[in-house]
Amino acid sequence: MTKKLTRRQVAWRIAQDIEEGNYVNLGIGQPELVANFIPADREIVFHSENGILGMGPEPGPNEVDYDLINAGKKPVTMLPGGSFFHHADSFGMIRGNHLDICVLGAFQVSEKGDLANWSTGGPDAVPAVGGAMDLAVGARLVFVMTDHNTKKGDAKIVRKCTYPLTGPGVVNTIYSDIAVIDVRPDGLVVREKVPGISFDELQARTEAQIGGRASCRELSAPEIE
Amino acid sequence: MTKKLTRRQVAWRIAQDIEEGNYVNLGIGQPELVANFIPADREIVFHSENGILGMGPEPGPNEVDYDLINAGKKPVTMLPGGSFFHHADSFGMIRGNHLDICVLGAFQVSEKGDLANWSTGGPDAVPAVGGAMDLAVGARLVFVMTDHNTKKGDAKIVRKCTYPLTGPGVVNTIYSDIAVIDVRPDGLVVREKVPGISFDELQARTEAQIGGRASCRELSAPEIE
Amino acid sequence: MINKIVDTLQDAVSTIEDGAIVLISGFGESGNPTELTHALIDHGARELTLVNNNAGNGHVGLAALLESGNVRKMVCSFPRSTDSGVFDNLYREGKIELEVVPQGTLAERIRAAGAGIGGFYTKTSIGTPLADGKERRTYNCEEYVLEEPLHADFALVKADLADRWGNLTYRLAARNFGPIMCSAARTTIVQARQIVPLGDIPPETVVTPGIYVDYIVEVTNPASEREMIENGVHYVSGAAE
Amino acid sequence: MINKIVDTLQDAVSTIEDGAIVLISGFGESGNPTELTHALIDHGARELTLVNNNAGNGHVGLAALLESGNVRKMVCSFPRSTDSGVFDNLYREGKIELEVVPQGTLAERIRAAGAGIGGFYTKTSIGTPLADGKERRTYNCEEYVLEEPLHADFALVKADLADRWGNLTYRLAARNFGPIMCSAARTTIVQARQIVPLGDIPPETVVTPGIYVDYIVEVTNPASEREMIENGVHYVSGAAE
Repeated sequence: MTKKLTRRQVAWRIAQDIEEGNYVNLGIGQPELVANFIPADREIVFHSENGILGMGPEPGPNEVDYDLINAGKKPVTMLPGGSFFHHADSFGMIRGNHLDICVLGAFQVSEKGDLANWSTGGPDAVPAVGGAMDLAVGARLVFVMTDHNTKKGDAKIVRKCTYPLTGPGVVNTIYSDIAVIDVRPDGLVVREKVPGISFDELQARTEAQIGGRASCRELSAPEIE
Repeated sequence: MTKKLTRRQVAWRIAQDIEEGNYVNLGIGQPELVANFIPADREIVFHSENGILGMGPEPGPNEVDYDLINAGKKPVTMLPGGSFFHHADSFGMIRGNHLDICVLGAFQVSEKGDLANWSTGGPDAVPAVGGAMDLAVGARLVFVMTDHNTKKGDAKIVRKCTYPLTGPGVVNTIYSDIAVIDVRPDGLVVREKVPGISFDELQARTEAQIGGRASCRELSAPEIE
Repeated sequence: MINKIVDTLQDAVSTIEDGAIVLISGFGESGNPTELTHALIDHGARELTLVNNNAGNGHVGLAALLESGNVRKMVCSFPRSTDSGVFDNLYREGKIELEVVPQGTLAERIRAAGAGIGGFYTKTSIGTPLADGKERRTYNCEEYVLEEPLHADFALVKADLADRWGNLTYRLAARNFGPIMCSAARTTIVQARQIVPLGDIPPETVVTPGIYVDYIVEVTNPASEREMIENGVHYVSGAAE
Repeated sequence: MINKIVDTLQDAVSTIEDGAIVLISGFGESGNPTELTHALIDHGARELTLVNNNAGNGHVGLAALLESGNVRKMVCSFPRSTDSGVFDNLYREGKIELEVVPQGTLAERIRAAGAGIGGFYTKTSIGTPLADGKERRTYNCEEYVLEEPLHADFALVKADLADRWGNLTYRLAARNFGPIMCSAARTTIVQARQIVPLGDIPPETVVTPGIYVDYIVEVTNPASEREMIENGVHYVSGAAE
């Protein structure tokens, strides 16, 4: 039986690949979970697009201050050593390749690392892009956190994105609920997959061609409530 | 007899045209004298390229701090309300048309308001431009403070600059030791001239064509030691 | 004596004319000049173009200004939110024009306007529909798109401390768009939580130098848009109903 | 634990390699990282390209580095000064290459490198020989010239306070080129007057966020170049004679 990871387990898995001293931006929504699973011995500096370095955990109920929110507009706290700066400086930091890692959600990722995560192209949708395009081109490493398939079972890891792109060739690693897949110059390579799913089954759930059959390891995460 | 102004009197004359609340950059050298003659009832904010707004007078002997210098690298003081910023912000302020006035020296000014003040084009000279080109294009009004003629008697207010330009069409008003001349779309217009020099004599000392014969007023300044 | 302080919100916004391009500071609900925005609704200037990261929430502040019918065009990076119905409806009914700009490009275009830059190249949006029709340039083997400065007639900005010269500081992350918007507008109008004597803000900690500021009005206890929305406030010109 | 503090000036500059492009902060004698510059002379990296507003004074700091013979090219806005004989002689003898850049363009090119901008348009230098051969563009009926970012391998910067994350403040007008140079170099090396515990610098008053800084060394009583020059100091590798 396929033992797919919960979202919190995917967040845990991503957190293991964030190294001591990294400057990290966590996209709005699911990627924010990653902050909860950084190993205790690693000091990480979290960036938020609205002009913060050194964000700490969620505030307690009496500490909430709506002048101190993250890009997702949720209240946060500051660690000692944090700093504030204006929006042009914040995106200079992003575009100028100073962030080590950003973790983003995705509608689709292509075999070339193209990312589509801002628009499904619907004629009625109000277009909204935010900082995703800047993060996609700016961060040294772009990690994608996503379910492997849509609720309807469609592939999200595709040959070619059908949705409008956020950025071409920007993704480095895809962390799904069943696999960790690196985007390499010669294509997608499965680094890890969950037990109970064969490589062929994984390929069947992935529209893009995947490699790494021989070398891929087991993807596992601790039980997280 | 021509009663030409001393440099300090020219500085005084320029100071009279600086209005309450103006943001002003004084070029290195002679233009710095202008700060001494601002009427006492006017509050002016002085800018320095190296990242200062709100410079005050020269420090007393015990107040000198070489971390607080102006663009001419001379020690200055700060007025209450002053601020520091970095070089990119300082020149953004200049280029972005936020300064009301800058006062610059000149080798030559043309009848179109072209300014040449950074290089005499000599083959042996070490080229050096500093912030002059930014100030010339950035300040809303560019005042030139200059002797009317060179020591050899050559015209400095010319038909066409022969020295390399600092900026084309940038000068608004020329304050010389014998006249105040505005650069207008239709040419140079003498606003004031010192007593004892006829308009024809002034024209003879000015290579460029000058107008304003009928309307020009007397240029005078108080005695200044 | 330089004195940029004005007594009332009404005085502060009184020169905003029909057709103006107006920058409005804030991100989420930090740094929003809600009181100035409401004063602009009362003032009644029409056919405005607004620039903000978002497009308002509930029926207060920016959303109320949209709802007033006085806005022709919205320039922003992310108009959608959980409570952006006012904008959504105007947009779907074709009653407002929308220019979506990536957030960093929006910030840099505003900064460029303030800093006298006549355009800049960014990698952001290359390969996406938002780069369509724009000039490109290859630098260092990578493709960049040309973006133009975003000049404005007015900026409405919320600050923390201010002095009579217009020097400003900001609280925490409420700084966001304030400093660059102050620099990019022909006329900058600021609501500050507290006006302090000249010299009280140390020169090393001034965030916005006064040169960028034209009018300051003190709003000691600025409203929380969140609380107003939770209380069902609909701001309508002249009266909160 | 993040700790960017190193014990010695020698450690701080030890990775600077031959051929490196090195930004050096300072204007006049405010903000010069004199001790780091002397350490670079001792370190002995050759064929350097240096970027500073000026080209050194006397025979100390930047001038001493030029005099060491290890500099291939100088990028600056104003190489001349009353005491810039070292550079003047090298230049007249054809022993050093010079790129003169208007001061604001120099600052903006450094800022662009740090901020991921692939070029920008400025009016500065239009109509002058310094715009010769450069791409142009008309924006809003005015002509602009294209300038490219100025990326560097290293920055040597003098700060006032620093913490172990690399957050920095600067004294008075010594801020000048520091913040933008920190952002534009692959590796940024800072000498700070005082290293303080993390959290001692309030987050609103940090001028350079630590993300831009790699190494910090404490130099409690930095030398005054002026005093050294007045005392006739010639800095030579390994010994001040």
